[in-house]
Amino acid sequence: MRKVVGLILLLVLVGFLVWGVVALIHPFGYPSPSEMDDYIIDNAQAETSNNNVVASVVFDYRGFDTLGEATILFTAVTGVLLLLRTAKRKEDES
Amino acid sequence: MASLLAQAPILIIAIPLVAAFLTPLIGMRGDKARKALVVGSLAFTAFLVFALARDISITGIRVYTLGATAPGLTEPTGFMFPVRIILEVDGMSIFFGIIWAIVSLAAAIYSFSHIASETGQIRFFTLLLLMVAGGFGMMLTGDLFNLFVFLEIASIAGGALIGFRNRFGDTQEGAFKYIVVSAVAGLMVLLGTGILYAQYNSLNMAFLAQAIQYTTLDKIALALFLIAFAMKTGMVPLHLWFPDAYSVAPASITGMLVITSHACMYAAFRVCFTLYGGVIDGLVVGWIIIILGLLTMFVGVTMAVYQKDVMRFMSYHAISQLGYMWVGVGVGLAVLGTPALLAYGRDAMTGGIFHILNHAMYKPLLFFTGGALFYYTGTRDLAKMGGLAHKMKWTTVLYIIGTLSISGIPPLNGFSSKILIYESVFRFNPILTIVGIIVSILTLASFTKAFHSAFMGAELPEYKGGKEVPKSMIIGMVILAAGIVLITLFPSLIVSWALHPAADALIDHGAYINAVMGAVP
Amino acid sequence: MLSKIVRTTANQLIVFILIFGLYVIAHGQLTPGGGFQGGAVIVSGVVMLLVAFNAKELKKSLRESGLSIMESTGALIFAALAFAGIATTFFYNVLVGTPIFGHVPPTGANPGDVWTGGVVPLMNWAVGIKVVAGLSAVVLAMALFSSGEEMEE
Amino acid sequence: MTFIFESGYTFWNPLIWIIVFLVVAIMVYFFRRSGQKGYKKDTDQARIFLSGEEVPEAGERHIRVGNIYWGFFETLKEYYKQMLRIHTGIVNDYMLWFVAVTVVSAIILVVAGLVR
Amino acid sequence: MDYMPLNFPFLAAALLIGIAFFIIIFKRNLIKLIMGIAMMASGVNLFLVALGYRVGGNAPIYTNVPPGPMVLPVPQALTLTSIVISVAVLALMLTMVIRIYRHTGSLDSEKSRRMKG
Repeated sequence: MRKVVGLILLLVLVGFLVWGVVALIHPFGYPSPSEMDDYIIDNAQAETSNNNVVASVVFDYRGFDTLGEATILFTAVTGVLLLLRTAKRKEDES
Repeated sequence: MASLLAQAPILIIAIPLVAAFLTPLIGMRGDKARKALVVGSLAFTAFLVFALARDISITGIRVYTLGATAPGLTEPTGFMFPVRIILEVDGMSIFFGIIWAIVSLAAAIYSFSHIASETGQIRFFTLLLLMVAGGFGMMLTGDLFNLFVFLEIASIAGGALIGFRNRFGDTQEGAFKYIVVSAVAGLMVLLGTGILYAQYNSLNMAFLAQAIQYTTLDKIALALFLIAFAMKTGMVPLHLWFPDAYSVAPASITGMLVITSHACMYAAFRVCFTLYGGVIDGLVVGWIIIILGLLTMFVGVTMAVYQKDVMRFMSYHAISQLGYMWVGVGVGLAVLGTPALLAYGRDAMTGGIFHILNHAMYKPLLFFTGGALFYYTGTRDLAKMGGLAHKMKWTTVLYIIGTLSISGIPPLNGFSSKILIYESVFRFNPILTIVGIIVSILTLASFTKAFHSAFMGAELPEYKGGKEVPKSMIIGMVILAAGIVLITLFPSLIVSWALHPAADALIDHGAYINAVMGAVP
Repeated sequence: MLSKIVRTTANQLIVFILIFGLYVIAHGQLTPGGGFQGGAVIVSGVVMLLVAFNAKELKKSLRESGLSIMESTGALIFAALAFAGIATTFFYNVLVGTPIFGHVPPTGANPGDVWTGGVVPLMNWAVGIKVVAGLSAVVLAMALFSSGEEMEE
Repeated sequence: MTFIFESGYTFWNPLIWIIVFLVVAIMVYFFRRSGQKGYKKDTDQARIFLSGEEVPEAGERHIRVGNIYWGFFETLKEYYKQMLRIHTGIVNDYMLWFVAVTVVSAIILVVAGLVR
Repeated sequence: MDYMPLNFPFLAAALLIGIAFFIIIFKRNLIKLIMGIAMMASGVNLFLVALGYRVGGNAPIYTNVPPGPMVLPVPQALTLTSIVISVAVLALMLTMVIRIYRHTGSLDSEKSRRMKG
């Protein structure tokens, strides 16, 4: 029962995704509006003095995302060390 | 002061973040320094939030462009699209920001003694601050991908904190379920973002709201966004992880998780009202939200009556209360296209948003009292408790305040928001109101049951020796109870100062677009 | 602990991995790469050491509290560089036009100049430090835990 | 500083309720005080009287959580059976529900777009 | 290639996401579940990075670049961010699974479950 329902739902989901990417989205290799990216490609060198446009996007135009990304790594490391700590309890003072 | 206020949107996010990075360094210097850092940074953030809220009520929507030559310069000179990440703060975002500032401060103070006997406290507070930063980021950002990043920060920090008491097996199970759910939800949000980016080549919400066409791909993306955020919120067929994760976390974290779930609700509203605001088929999406919201109310409360674990019981109540907000705002969405009913829609939305504020005050309070019970008895099983009112006077009083408030007993604040929802929703469809009243009755009944089994009765021999919980836990609870009393006394002031601006900010998506896409200053 | 040949080879190889990783970090503004990628390269060297020796041996030279401090420092440097521009806006690239990493390259294809990029190379270094410390702490902690070793708090 | 809260149809004033509560509380206090004189601690007067039966210990006297609202659960037995069948606690099922709701709402959205 | 029939890279991403959902729904082993989530992250990343491709484009780096159009840089930056995020999530999930295994001695999502209802 669960298997049948799950498979049907999954097929519908995959159908949606495939329909979307085959029929509805722009053809691969021809991104239709690209004004923001063209602006970045044209002006990244002058604005950020950076040859690597991806680096200038990562660290300048969308630098806040990268700060968030670094924070996520920091969070995950802290979390892993927190969860793997040896579970000893301090003596109860109260 | 003026320059501080000009930088306020970013500082609200950056200060908890930097404090979190500093905690491992300063935390080694001892308990005092760590506590001072945590409370100081959170209090300063709360101050900035209030100052910004006041400023926004005077000057309107605030934008902050990261990395531009001026904060207001949202688009490069001579072009009509934003390139950089833009923080955009309107009435709705700052409303959630105020809630988050208060609750996170209370939770931090509460956890000082709640987890005092555990190891790993430095990392606990680091993660707590990171969670605060993630929540603020979700509320203030105006960029879809940035929203995803901060959603992930909040969920990863929350997931690690749920598993904090790692000597118990069930905490790890709850944390794993939470992190799986949030990973999948986050990836679906990212997929939706990618679909929108493919069509309109932008990630800025205001630009997308202006350009959006409501093509079939947009509809698929809307379904992905809506259901992913609804799953993170705990809407009913997707609520199954919710009690598992919430019941095992330390109580202070549970209180904060409630607000992160509200933040996800904010994101869902933002997507429905602002991003798709001009094109959305309000009736269909509104009815999807209303039906799921009714299910949420009913299933949540009936499952809650059944529970025997105190935190699990309260988590199911949290689910049930979230249903009220979905219904209130869903009605507002459903009547968005019909001008005859729009006034009722606005009232329903105001009620739903008012309920968010109330819920954000009393639900963490109730979770904190549940944590106090756990602290005192060492168990979450209600069947093992009894007669605790003899020893825990403060906790009892605060629990009563929370109970009366959540069940909508006048004159407490839960009543004002519920009556606002009932009256306006009745005009839309009377059945919704009837279900709401039944749920309210069941809520009162189940809280009476929990109150009787935990606090009433003769003093049990196994709990004779204990003392009331430490002071910092009581302070944390009293902060939230004070909020409840304040809202109780001045409901009309809260409505006109905070709630109508928030509801109007949702309805008026044109102003949100204009703040970014309008004339360059 | 694996055989002597493996250990000796790993000991020699780690130098090259380190140099390659540092190269990737240092040229983030000119060539594909950057802090995250270079950091990951260096951590792969740490994983190689972890396989060649065991976690207990490695724990002697890589202390977890030290890694924690290093990671915090990297994150703080990154945040401080972002804060540096707060006089205009957060994340404003303050170093463009100054002698330190501030040369503006000519528009279009050019051979590349290391002294370009503004704050980007510095951010790359900060992220590199962070990634190296963070990921090695994770790998080390997992290896220690699964070999049943006690970990320091 | 107005206490009156208008909700569209009606208005209500929390202050009135608070005054009513205060009055009731004062009355309760007076009633309680009037009986306080005759009350003596640690005499037979303060002990529980159960028709002369043996009074059980504190732990057994307390009605535990499992026994409250028995009739309610007995009436809704079928409903709770179904509900507990859904709440399996397995992560995989959670994800199946997510897929189900996403697919259904996507179908509703697309079909509604075609009909209109 | 000038024109790619059926958008094969996008199709691959969609199928990857579908397979990942299959694994997440039907495989009871927790490690396999994590692999499913990793696969889903890869699918989304592939979708994102494929969005930015332009026919005959170079990598958007001006150092000694041959003349011609450049592919879009923003999707690449997004993918970079999202890869690191998925790594972080995976590390945390694996830690929790290690812990669950220590406590219950089982990796089956049904046998290791303690909470229901």
